[in-house]
Amino acid sequence: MKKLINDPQNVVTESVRGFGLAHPDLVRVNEDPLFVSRAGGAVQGKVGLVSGGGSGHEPLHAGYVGVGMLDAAVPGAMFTSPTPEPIFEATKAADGGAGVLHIVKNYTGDVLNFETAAELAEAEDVTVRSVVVNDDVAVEDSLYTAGRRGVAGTVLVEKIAGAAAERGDDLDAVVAVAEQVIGNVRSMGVALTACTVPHAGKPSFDLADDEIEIGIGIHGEPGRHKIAMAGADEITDRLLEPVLEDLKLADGEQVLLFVNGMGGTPLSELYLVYNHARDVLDSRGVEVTRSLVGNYITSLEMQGASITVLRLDSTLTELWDAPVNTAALRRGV
Amino acid sequence: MKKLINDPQNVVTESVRGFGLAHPDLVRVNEDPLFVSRAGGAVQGKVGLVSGGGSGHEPLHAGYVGVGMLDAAVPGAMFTSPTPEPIFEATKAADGGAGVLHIVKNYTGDVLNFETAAELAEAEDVTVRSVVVNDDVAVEDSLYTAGRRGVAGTVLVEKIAGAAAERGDDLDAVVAVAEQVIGNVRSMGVALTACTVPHAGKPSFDLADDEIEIGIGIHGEPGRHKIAMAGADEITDRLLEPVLEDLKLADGEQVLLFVNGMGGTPLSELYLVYNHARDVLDSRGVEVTRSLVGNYITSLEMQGASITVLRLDSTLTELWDAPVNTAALRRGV
Amino acid sequence: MSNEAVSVRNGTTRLESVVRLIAQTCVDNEKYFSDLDAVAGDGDFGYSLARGFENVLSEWDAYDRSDLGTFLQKVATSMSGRIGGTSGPIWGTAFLRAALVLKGKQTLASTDAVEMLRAAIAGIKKRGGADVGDKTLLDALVPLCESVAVDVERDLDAKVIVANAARVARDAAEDTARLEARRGRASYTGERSIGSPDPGAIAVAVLAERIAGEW
Amino acid sequence: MSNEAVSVRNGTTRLESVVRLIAQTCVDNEKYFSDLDAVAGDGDFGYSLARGFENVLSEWDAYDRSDLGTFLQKVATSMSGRIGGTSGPIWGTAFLRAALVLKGKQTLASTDAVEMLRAAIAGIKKRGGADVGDKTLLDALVPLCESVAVDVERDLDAKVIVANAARVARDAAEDTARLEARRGRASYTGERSIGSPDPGAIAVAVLAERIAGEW
Ligand SMILES: Nc1ncnc2c1ncn2[C@@H]1O[C@H](COP(=O)(O)OP(=O)(O)O)[C@@H](O)[C@H]1O
Ligand SMILES: Nc1ncnc2c1ncn2[C@@H]1O[C@H](COP(=O)(O)OP(=O)(O)O)[C@@H](O)[C@H]1O
Ligand SMILES: [Mg+2]
Ligand SMILES: [Mg+2]
Ligand SMILES: [Mg+2]
Ligand SMILES: [Mg+2]
Repeated sequence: MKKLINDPQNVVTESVRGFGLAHPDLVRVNEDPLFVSRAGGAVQGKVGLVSGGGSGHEPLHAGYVGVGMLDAAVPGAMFTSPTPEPIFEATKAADGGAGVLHIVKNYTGDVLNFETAAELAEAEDVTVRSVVVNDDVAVEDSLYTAGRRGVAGTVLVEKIAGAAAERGDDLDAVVAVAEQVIGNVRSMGVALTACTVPHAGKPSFDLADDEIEIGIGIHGEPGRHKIAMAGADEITDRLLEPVLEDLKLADGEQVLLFVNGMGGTPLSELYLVYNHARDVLDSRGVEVTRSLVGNYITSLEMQGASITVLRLDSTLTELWDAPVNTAALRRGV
Repeated sequence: MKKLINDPQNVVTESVRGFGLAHPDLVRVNEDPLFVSRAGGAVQGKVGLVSGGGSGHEPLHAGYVGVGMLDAAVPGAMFTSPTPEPIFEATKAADGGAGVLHIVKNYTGDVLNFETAAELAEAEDVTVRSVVVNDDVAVEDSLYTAGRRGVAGTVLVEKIAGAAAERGDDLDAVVAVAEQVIGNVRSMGVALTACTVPHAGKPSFDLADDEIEIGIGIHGEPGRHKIAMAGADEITDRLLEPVLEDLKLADGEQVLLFVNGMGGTPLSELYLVYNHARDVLDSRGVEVTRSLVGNYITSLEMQGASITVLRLDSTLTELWDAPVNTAALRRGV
Repeated sequence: MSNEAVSVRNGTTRLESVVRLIAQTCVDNEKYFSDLDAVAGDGDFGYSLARGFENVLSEWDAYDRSDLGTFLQKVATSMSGRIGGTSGPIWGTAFLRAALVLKGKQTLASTDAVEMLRAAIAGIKKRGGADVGDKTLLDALVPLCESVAVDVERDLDAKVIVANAARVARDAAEDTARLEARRGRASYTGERSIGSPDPGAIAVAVLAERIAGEW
Repeated sequence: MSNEAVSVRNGTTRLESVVRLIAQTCVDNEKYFSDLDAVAGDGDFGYSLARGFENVLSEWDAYDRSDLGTFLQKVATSMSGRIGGTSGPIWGTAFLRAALVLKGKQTLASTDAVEMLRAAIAGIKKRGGADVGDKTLLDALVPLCESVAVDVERDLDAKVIVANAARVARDAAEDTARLEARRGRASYTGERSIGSPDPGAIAVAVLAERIAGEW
């Protein structure tokens, strides 16, 4: 294992500390329990947005703390959801009296720990509502299982719900916007290589030189199946197909197309994937009106990418375009 | 070799095409000869800024085309400087009548090709001035050699000179600002793994599991020497030491601290490196007033990082803070 | 059926030594448990348990021991406060529910042990929404509990009871390899989870074997 | 010293066949030349030459052949328009300078060949600022040129001249392994460039050998 780290046990704390030092204009880092909140503190009268989960997906979530997006982020250990206590403290720090929205990725651990934190917060009279992001079409959506995972769509939920909160929507309205995004966003990913969790010290799965994992998550877990290495166009087709099938887009509908890097894939390759995805959507009469390309939710140094499509309407488009000022996403401010 | 590409020969064109499709509000892509320019075209009366070089360093340079930074970027083949023709065409596209500045990284190929392009442009009555960025202290600065390489400092030159041009400085003044940055910026990098150029198909050098390359460039060329893998703090010390030595910072001076990722290193590790670099600078009485952390000039999927320090004064700070609106760097707009 | 109460001292000692053994075993097996989780999960199971029980060991001497329930509740709190992921809430609930059974008690009867296991199982099911057959630790813990219940009913010697429980847990845990995961992170891999056992179930077996071995 | 002019047809044929051989050899050796550059450089040398000379081959039939100089100038333009990096300007300059020597000529004398080589060398030195000993293609090209000059002076047979040139170029190219690069990308690795030969010099040797072989 080759990493720019010191003691594997301290990676998260040292990294989050550095993040705080690098962005004093945007965030404050609370070291014990560990969470990141806006430099200015809670905004009175505004719905507070809190997200969190295992570390290793940077810039998610701390990179999205700031005006127009999150009020606080809670980084757990690598790929491991945080315990209730820091979530609870972050929730209090984000509360401006108008209630707090928890944006939770659909993993059992995340759901359970945010649940407990919400109960603790409610006990201190902070109104908490939760939305659970589950955009990964690689996983079957069923009542009898843990359901679909939350992956890249989370970034879009945070941005758009964040804009709704920033313009003054009340808690119900922010929840409704978040649910609208969740209901209209789907993703699927591929891994060319595995990643290595620092305290594990070895790659999270084995892949031969001519194999790739299709339907990968963001925690180094294996995907749905291995396939032979293929050209980017073919891989893009395989990711996009189930996404489009699930979304059932009608001719002429507008979408946001998001090509996300898993951390170890060059930006040039992400734009190359975007190029082909765009051709496919154009040929199907789907109008791509907004785009996002880059490493926005990662799996450490994993090589790979995911494709996310969000069905847009004028409300979502307007909220997407709204100003945002965070370490990892900045526009119009 | 595992890459999200189709034919290795087409990586650059397909990727740049995707870049153009993803950012229609910011850029236009000219396909033959290949260059990227601002969506709005040349700004009349403003000094035009053109940079370029081999591809594989994304988001450099196309990611920095937009208000407050470059007017045009010229991507060559992977790690290979472009020929004079596209540079010449980009120069004409960037010319708003106030002259054009070429920002060239100090590599023989880049210098020679930009030189020829400048001659061609002068022949068509476009005034061209050039600055050559050479911030890499891993390489000895000597008249008898090719001199120091241009690496991460290039991003800072483009941003700051871009701000000077945007506020209306004339060509001489923009050159002076660019030269001030070049004179006060130093960098050094490390590679944990090699990268693979698509058309080469195999890693550009061999590194054992317990070795790293110190004093690496950004083209997959080997560094000054190999050392045994070490902790992040120790590696950071080894990068920062020669940078600080060369800059000879006095107590209380202000700097911008830039930790750049080579493409395959997780953001969390870059912040961890930043964390320690910051401690070192703090302990030496150097005041870090501005920061940049992320993958801003890369070597494909190479794992590693570089540390850049820029001595600031009030002029450079103000220009650094000025609005910028590009695909890869956005602030205040 | 033996309701013969163990003395406070003995009871505390037995409960304490079992809890301590659980904690130490989880710390010792960090790598093994994580490796199991890496097969179809995300490889943090051992890390999480180790961090949680490390904390139990480090706070051990300071626990309030006014009654058995209070002691076990403190253990649950200091453990789950450090375990993130799924295992924090699941193991935290299990210990907390077991602690409630002992609330106010100074002695521990064999029947209490059965009740503790049943309460833990009910808590885990409620918290995580999983049931037997979903390929979780329940697939080892439920058969283990049944074995203990039957043996306590038969009034067998405690040493025999724990030995039987360990054997049953081991067999059941290995058997989870045949199952497709329907809960937890392993469920995302679908059919690929078949062929390797559930880390949580294996952890239950390892703990039961260690307890039986040290009885 | 032979000044005996070769006929236009023969001259064109000879010049054309040498240039074509150079182009084909560079295309054929793409991987080999790139691998050499990967040792201490950035591994694109072969790629660059191949793309440039590929273009020469594809535009071959359309070249203006009104005189030898014009022909060679077209070659220089269509080659260097496709070669980026250092090699584009360097090889472009070399061919352009050589073309100027032939300007307006319909015949090619042996002495012209020497003049062409000298002009090319002067152009390369001026363009890249390098000299003999800096570990560039000059370290093979300059000795090659000297060998040709001496042999032409001695009025040796052309076949012998090219054979001698190839041998000299090969020795000189291999000898660059002893040098530390002072120009070009390889110079950044400092002492680590010692031990492997310069790709540009080796390319000169390979080309000279192919020419000698086909003479
Ligand atoms: N819904 C559930 N209910 C009960 N136990 C579960 C559930 N989901 C997973 N588990 C157990 O948790 C174990 C994995 O724990 P852990 O690695 O901490 O979870 P994760 O990393 O997925 O958050 C599994 O092996 C299984 O025994
Ligand atoms: N300043 C120079 N003058 C002449 N030749 C040079 C110079 N620098 C490098 N070369 C030659 O160019 C070769 C490398 O070419 P190429 O790979 O195209 O360059 P780069 O990738 O560094 O731009 C070297 O092997 C050397 O022979
Ligand atoms: Mg986990
Ligand atoms: Mg090159
Ligand atoms: Mg796990
Ligand atoms: Mg080269």
